Amino acid sequence: MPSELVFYPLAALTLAAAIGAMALRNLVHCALSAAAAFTGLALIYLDLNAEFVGFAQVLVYVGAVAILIVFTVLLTRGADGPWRASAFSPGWVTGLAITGLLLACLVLPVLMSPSLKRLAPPSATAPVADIGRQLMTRYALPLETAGLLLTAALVGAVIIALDETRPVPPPADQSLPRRKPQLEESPR
Amino acid sequence: MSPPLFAFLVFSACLFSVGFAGAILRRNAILVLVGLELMLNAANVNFIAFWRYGPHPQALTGVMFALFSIAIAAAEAAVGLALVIAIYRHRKSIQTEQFDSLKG
Amino acid sequence: MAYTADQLFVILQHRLVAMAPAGARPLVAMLLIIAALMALFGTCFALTTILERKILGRMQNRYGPNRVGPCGLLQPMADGLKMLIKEDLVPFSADKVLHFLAPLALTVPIWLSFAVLPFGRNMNAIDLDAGILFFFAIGSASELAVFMAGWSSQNKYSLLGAMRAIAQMISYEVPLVLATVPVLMLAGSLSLTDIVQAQAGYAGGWLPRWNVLTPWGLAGFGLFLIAATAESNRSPFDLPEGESELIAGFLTEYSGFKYALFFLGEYLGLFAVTGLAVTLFLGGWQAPFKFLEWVPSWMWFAAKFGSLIFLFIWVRATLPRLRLDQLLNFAWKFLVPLALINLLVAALWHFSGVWQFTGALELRWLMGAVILAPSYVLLGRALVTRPEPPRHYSYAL
Amino acid sequence: MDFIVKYLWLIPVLPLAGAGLSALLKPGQRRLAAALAIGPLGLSLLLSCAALAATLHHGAETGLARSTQDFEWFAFGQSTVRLGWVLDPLTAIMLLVVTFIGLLIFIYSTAYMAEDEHFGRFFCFLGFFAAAMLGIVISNSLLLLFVCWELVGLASYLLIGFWFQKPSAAAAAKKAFITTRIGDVGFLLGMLWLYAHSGTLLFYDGGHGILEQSTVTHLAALTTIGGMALSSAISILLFCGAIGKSGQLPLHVWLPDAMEGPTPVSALIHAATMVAAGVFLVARVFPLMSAGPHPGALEVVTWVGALTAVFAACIAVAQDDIKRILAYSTVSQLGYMMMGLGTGGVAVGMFHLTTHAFFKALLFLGAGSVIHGCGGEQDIRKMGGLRKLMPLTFACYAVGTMALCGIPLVFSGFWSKDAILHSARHWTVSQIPFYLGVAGAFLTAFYMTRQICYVFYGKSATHAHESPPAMTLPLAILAVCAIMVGFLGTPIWPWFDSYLSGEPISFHAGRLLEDGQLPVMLLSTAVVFAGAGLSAWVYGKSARTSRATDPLEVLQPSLFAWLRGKFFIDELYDATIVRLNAAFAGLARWLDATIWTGAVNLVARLTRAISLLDRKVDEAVINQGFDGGCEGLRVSGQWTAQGQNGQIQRYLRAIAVGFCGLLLLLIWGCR
Repeated sequence: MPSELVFYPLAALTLAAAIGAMALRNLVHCALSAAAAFTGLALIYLDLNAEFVGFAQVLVYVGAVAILIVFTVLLTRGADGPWRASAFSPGWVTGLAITGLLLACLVLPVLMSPSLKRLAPPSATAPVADIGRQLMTRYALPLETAGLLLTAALVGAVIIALDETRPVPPPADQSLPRRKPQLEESPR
Repeated sequence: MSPPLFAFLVFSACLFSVGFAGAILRRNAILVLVGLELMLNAANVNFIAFWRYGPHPQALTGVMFALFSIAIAAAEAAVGLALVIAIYRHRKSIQTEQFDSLKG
Repeated sequence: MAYTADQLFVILQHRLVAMAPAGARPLVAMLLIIAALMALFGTCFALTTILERKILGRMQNRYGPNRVGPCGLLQPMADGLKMLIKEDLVPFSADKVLHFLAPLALTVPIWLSFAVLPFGRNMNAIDLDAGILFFFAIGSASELAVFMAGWSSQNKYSLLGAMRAIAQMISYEVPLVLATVPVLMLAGSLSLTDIVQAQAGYAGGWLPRWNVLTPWGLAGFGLFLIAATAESNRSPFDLPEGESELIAGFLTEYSGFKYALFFLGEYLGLFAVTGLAVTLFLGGWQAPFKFLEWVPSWMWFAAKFGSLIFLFIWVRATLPRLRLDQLLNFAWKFLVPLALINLLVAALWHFSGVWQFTGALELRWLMGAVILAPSYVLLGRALVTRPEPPRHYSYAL
Repeated sequence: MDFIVKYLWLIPVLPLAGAGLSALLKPGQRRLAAALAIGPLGLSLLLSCAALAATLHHGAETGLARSTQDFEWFAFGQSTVRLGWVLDPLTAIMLLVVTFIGLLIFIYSTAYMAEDEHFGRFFCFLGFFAAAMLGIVISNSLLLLFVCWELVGLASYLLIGFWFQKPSAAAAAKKAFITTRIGDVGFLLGMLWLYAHSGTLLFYDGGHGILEQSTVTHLAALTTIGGMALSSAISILLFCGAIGKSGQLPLHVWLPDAMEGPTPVSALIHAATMVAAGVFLVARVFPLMSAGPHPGALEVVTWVGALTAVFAACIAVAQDDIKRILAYSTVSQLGYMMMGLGTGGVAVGMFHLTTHAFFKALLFLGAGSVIHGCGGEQDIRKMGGLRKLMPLTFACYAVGTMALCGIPLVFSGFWSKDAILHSARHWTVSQIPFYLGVAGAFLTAFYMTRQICYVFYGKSATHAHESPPAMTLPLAILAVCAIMVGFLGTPIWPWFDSYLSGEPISFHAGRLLEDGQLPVMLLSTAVVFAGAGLSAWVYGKSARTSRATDPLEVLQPSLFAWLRGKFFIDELYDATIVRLNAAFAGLARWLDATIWTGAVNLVARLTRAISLLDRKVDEAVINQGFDGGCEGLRVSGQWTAQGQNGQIQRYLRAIAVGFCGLLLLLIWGCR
């Protein structure tokens, strides 16, 4: 049973963390703030009785995606930092306007439809056993596809990020400076 | 006392908009990807909320969709960030406005 | 009598909760458990530090601490006191907020992970449906804490140590989880209580049905222990804090109570994975023999737990530290493939469970051994890099 | 029975797999190459024994044991093409002969080819050949049989030309290939004709196969050109293939030349198995051949066989090359088999095939041993006195010779040849084949004795040595077989006959005296001893004295020249067919160079003129219009391209605006 006491503070914190992730100037702060937002979302899922999704969210987003982001930030250091003139694209005013339009378009219909004012039914759980059973029966094909996708993404990411410009050590006898034969035959 | 369903939807709309704003406004490609992740997460909130408030919670459709969405988001992050690193190697920069080789 | 001894702590908790006013009872129950866990593992931490130092000392042919209290047993108290009254230094250029948050972000999740461990019959804080997933999810948060510590110190040794630590923890999380998967497959549940229940009973009337007593369980136990050692940054996988290389890695800029928190966090992490190893592979609180079932279940858990902790200390005293490339190669080229093969062995074991003829058990064991032993040998062969052939110079200068 | 039929395909596939594997070997791996040929064939031999046992067991219960296994190969339109294999006594006996003799020859080859550089290639080809031959034997479909038939042809080509560095070997391989192709055209035509009328090419298909009662009577009832039954016409076309493969008149010319190949090849392919494929084909389609009240096809088979038997025997008298004599002897014996098939039926022909396979393989391997011992010498005039130097080879060779000549009562050739002569005696159409057969028997005894005299008697001219055990052991085994096999088909106990026809067997000594058996036997015995005695008298002396000129040459120079020149058939072909072919080719070349080239050039000129006109029109009218259009597109494209500036974030904004528009339209626009 989701509770107002839990949801509203959590939602506010999550939104704040998300805004921080998007607005802070320091990239590491942004990444950590994003991780906080992901954690907040996981807690909201727990509040909605979706235990499994919540834990998966923490495992994947905090444990993997946030780390990846942090690593990328460190590996691309020097590209741009907090000392750059502006962290935002040119034309940010129109961008904000478009975002406002989008937000209005998303929120207005929600507020206008009366059927969405309903409260939560007393209990709805997602037992792990049921999730497992459904993954192996009804969702077997999507599961396999997702596995294939993840494998492809793993291999692809490794290949894309592989540093092929790394200098290959030259063969042993070429690494030595060659004695130039013409030196001895040079005209005096 | 549970919050009404539209509270979740408004929350997810706000989260989506924040992610979107980051994706179109930030100059750093990594943060564009973070913005995309936030947008995906906003969609997940909707799935879970509709599952929880929907008439057939035992069907688990929303939960399943959210799970697959998380898996795909992980793949997307991995490939996207690998691309950022590769671009950084070539250009020594990850500023989005410099990625315009594909212009018409 | 045996029942009372077995359920001693459960009964005690019920009595104490019953004394509280009715409205506050759930809260009191929760707080009681939290207090008990913190007290238990706090003591455990103190005891382990002194024991480790003494055992290491014995193994290295010296005495170890023996000045404070009887046999030096009060040494942890003295150390704790020293830590508390030390000055809390923060580097000038450090990111002060993150520098402060990092030890908290490390310690708090690890305390949380004790919530799902079953310490005895009916003795777990919460029985989560997806308990083991919770455990790993919480565990993965510590990587971020390590990064925070390393980055916020603005010190190159700290950052290098943090990067090493994250690379190591990410790499070893994969074999750790993969070694766990067969147990979950065979138990058919993610709940740790169910996993312990699945290991109840005796095969053939005498051999306990612990997972470690199956071919895949034995291999999985080994894989799990290795990965767990690496996950908790202990020797021989203590590169992130290798004091001879990186001063103290991400801990370089920490001192005083914050340092103590990191220290605590690392030991608690070790306790958590050890508890998980006991639960997953050693039958949790189950007794090893039928005639020993009168011994309370929590004592069995404590005995197994203590033995494993001793094993970790022993390993620390025995093995030298690895190099970083060896460490990562070992994880990705040896542990992960072996864990995947182990998965196959577990599946075969499961499906051959229907065999009823005499000698079926031996045949199943043989099958597992036939798959695992050659893969172990071959993967190990592939891992060992051959020495480079002598360099050949066509002519020297 | 069912079990062995299900896995009958393994018999050809095992040697094929062995050959395929050995093709991948490095040149040095000689032992492995030999093992990969011998091992699978050994397994095939075991399976063949099992198949024979199964047919025997099954035949004892239900008469004729025959079971098939078919599968669908492909379908076009409504009809499907089905292939399959069949196990019946004919298949079983042939399988055993091929695998057993093949195995012995393989073992023999390991020693004979031991010094050869391309040892591995040789065994690869041998295995391939064995696979194709076994495929012919088991196939239940004329199509599959044809495919294997052609594969056998290919294998034979490869093996004859094994020493392709020798121009004569390359030419012989080509000759063999092309000559047999001429026969195969007839085979193919017959097959197509048969398919057009029956709609299937399966031999046995539960009453619908081409060899079964309904189809055969249907085909026999139809008539074609000259009032001949359709079944006979088709059979004669199929027999063309057999003529080519079995070296019958007039397509026998390739077989003696094929002796250019290594001697084990000659033994395996050109004596024991491949040339027998033609005989096997006739035996297989015998129900079709013998259909109707007047089986014209069988008459053709008989006449061709009888003429070939005498014709080839005549040539063999005047040859000097030890393998060529045996080659003509083979042609002659194949003629006997055809004659036996035509006059006496499947059992008579197949019995002679079986016995001949053993003793001719023995003779060829013996010849190979002699050649090996004499260091590659093949001319019999240059040999002599080997009886003492190679005693084991001599003993085996003598057994083979006596079996081939048909020395009575003990040797297998006597019984099988006697069966043929007996059935020819009782042929209702004509008695001439019988007399030709008797003449052939005389000549056979004559030339074989001549050979023995030249090779093994007289004074020794060379320093020969006995061959290694891997060569002599197969010889010994084959010698024993050459004696024993004959007892399977004596008139007293005709096991072979009854096994093939599925009738119960009986032991009846009196049958020897019935039905005119005894006079025929006595006649053939007399003829054989007369031929051998005459030859021994003529050559026994000269073998000791002068070897340069043949005694016959002194007596009858012109006749001997004809015989020595093989009746000049090759020259006849050169003068007629080959020259005609060359003339046609020249004509075609002239046509191509003048008439067709001129026409093509004319067309080209015309095309160039038209294209010149086209180009003018194109440049003046179309290009102008097109350029204008392109310019317009370019300008508008430039204008549009400004929107696409490569900035992902710009695109994202555009997408968001579009999305908002669609959302608003969805909510308020579609009320």
